[in-house]
Amino acid sequence: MWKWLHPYANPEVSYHLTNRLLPWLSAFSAIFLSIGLVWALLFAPADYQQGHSFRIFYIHVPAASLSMGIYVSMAIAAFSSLVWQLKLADASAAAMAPVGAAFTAIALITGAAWGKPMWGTWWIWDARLTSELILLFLYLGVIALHNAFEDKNLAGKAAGILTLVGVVNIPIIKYSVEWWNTLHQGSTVSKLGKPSMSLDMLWPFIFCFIGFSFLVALIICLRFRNEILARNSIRPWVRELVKKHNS
Amino acid sequence: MKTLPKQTSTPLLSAVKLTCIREERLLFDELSVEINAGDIVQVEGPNGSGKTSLLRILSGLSQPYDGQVHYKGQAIHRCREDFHENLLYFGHLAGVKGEMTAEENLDFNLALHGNKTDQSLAYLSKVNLSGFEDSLASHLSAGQHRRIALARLYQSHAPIWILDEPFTAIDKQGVASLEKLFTTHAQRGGCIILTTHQDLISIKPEQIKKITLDDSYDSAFD
Amino acid sequence: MTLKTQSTQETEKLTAIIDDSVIKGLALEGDTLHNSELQNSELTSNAQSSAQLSYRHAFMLVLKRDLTIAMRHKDDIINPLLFFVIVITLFPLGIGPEAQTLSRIAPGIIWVAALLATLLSLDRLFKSDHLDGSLEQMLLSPHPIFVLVLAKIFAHWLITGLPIILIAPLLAVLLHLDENSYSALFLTLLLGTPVLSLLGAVGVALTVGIKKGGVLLSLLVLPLYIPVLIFATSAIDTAALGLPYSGQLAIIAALFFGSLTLAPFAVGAALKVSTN
Amino acid sequence: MQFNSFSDFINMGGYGFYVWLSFGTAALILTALLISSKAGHQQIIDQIAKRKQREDKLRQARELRKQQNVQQKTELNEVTE
Repeated sequence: MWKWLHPYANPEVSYHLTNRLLPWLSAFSAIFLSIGLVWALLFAPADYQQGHSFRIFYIHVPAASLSMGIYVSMAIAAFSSLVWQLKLADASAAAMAPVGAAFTAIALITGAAWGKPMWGTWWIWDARLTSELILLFLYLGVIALHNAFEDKNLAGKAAGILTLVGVVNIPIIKYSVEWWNTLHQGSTVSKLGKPSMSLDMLWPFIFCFIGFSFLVALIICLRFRNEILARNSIRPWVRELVKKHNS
Repeated sequence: MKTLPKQTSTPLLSAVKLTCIREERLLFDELSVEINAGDIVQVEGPNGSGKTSLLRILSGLSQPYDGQVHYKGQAIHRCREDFHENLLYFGHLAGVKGEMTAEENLDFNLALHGNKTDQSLAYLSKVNLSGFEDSLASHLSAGQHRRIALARLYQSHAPIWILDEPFTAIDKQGVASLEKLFTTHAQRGGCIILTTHQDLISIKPEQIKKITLDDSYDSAFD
Repeated sequence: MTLKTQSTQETEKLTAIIDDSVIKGLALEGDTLHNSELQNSELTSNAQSSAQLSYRHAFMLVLKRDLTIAMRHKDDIINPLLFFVIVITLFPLGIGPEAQTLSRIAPGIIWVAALLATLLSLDRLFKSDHLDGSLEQMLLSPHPIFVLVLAKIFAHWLITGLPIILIAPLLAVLLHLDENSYSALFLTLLLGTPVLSLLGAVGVALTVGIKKGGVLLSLLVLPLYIPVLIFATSAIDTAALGLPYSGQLAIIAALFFGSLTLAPFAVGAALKVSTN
Repeated sequence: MQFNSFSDFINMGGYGFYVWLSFGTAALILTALLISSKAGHQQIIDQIAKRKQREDKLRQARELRKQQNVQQKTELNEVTE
């Protein structure tokens, strides 16, 4: 079953494959993002309650869901690296962590900027924002652990274990925070909840979401490429590549 | 002298195409070794050539970048408990707790590896520590710590001994008696893999297999 | 064996009795051959029966060792406890002595202080063993790593968790904790502090090989402590209202059993990486 | 089109600051990440090239030393490090 995957487990092959993917990913992300963002900023109708501040939604929600999604894919990569000893899975997990942290930070900042006009305060201990904040801590932990090890392979394994521990904990943390939130602030209903969206709001959202997803894939591929090179720096094919690149 | 029937099919311990990379430096590449019962193997090489790394990989403490270590033909991570039951590793660090007495330390180390502890006093006297049994290890010197750890050798039932610089901080007499112990151990069908800075005196050179690591590998695969 | 009297003849005899596939009982007294023969056969036949016994045996062995060390090194027990006490006494000084405010925030203060005290004491769990090489020897022992890890974590809990549980009611008095909440405080600490030790062990195991692991450890571990903190403090709050808090307790118990089954394996894997 | 003029668009019905803050920081963070990821490639290649140079030098030095050692050996019949 894993046989067909085997050629891609070769770092050289996957390096070149990633290289070939890059132009496509940049093209797609540019197209979808420009359509989505222009639509979201200029053409999408204003929300009848929140007015134009609702436009923050078009980056806040994709960023929030992508930040969770990236953590889960990082955990899957970490799992396959620990169980099947796939060194490339390690490299991909290492490539994902900073991207995930960046999107978590965006989700937090946009959440606060959205919250200020809605709630009158920059920060509110809303369940989603709180779990997003904890997710940021988890990402920062993984990145810090990764940087603390000299040896990249060890760093990958250690960060992988932490990622798996984190992914088991995320649902628990999320549940506990939501539960804590209803307990202490039962009256403040979160306005970041899903509004019933009309179609002319839904379409730009979909475009933005797809555009951001492609952007995530693009950045991960760029970083993945770097990780492969760094981890295989003594291989002849890398040496060859460096020679070609510098001449 | 009678020799044990050699197991021609599966060596006791074998390394298959080991590659080790530390701090982005290739220490050794595709190293393959077979170690049979009765072998005394000395790993040689200048400082930083990967002697300790090799011993740690052989003992299963470190994972190689590539390649595998087999115990009786089985990859060691597949038979970890069986392999460790038959292994004695002595590293740079003695593994002696300062808060416990010499005897308690030895007892714990013996029991942890499934050995009997009823004669640990006798073993301590073998390594010249009689009189120190009840002193806390924190009051003893580094050399004495190493001797506490080495006392395990006298009781160990493990056939595979992996010893990293066993002679450091050991006096001449101690070295001689250790070498004798190695010879008997090898004769009984055990094997010893060791690194040492000084030459083995009483063991004849023809009895010693040598693995030589050099530092010529910096730039690797080309 | 006595090396000096070891003759070649005896060696011959010895080699003859050695099973060529299972070489055990090697280092036996050369002159007590009968004895050694006995021991030899014992060792090989014991191999199977000892396998079942050895889990408990290994657990007790490591537990006893860690407790002995802690007893001879009493700062390790006292310092985190002192920290716990001092942090809690600082709060009334910082916030003001009003009984109402204090009793409102008492559960949170006690639990956060317990969290930090545990965090402070975690370093000791593997650090000294790592520095003097005994951790390597444990990883190389024939026992499953999770048993040894579990024993170490249990010892850690006995040394730090248990004293905190015992002293917490006294500090609760200082903070005017509601009288209905004492049993809840006790029960949440009883179920919750082992979770702190178990989750903390994963963090320490990951950072034990790193030189400046201390700050990193808190970054790794504290987010994982959040669920315990939330449910424990809420149980105590609920108890103060005179309402049943068994739901929260059940969740903490679930967290306890979950981490009890999963954490030792994560710790084992992490230790293997850290000693690499 | 939801806006009548450019200033309307900037103003966002009074929410301009918050909307542009969100979009601005998001754009900033993402471009920074994108650029650093792209630049990382060249950095790593440079690093590897530098290492290669260093290793070549080391190897030359070692070969030189070896030759000297051989010469010494023939002279002294023994080499000590």
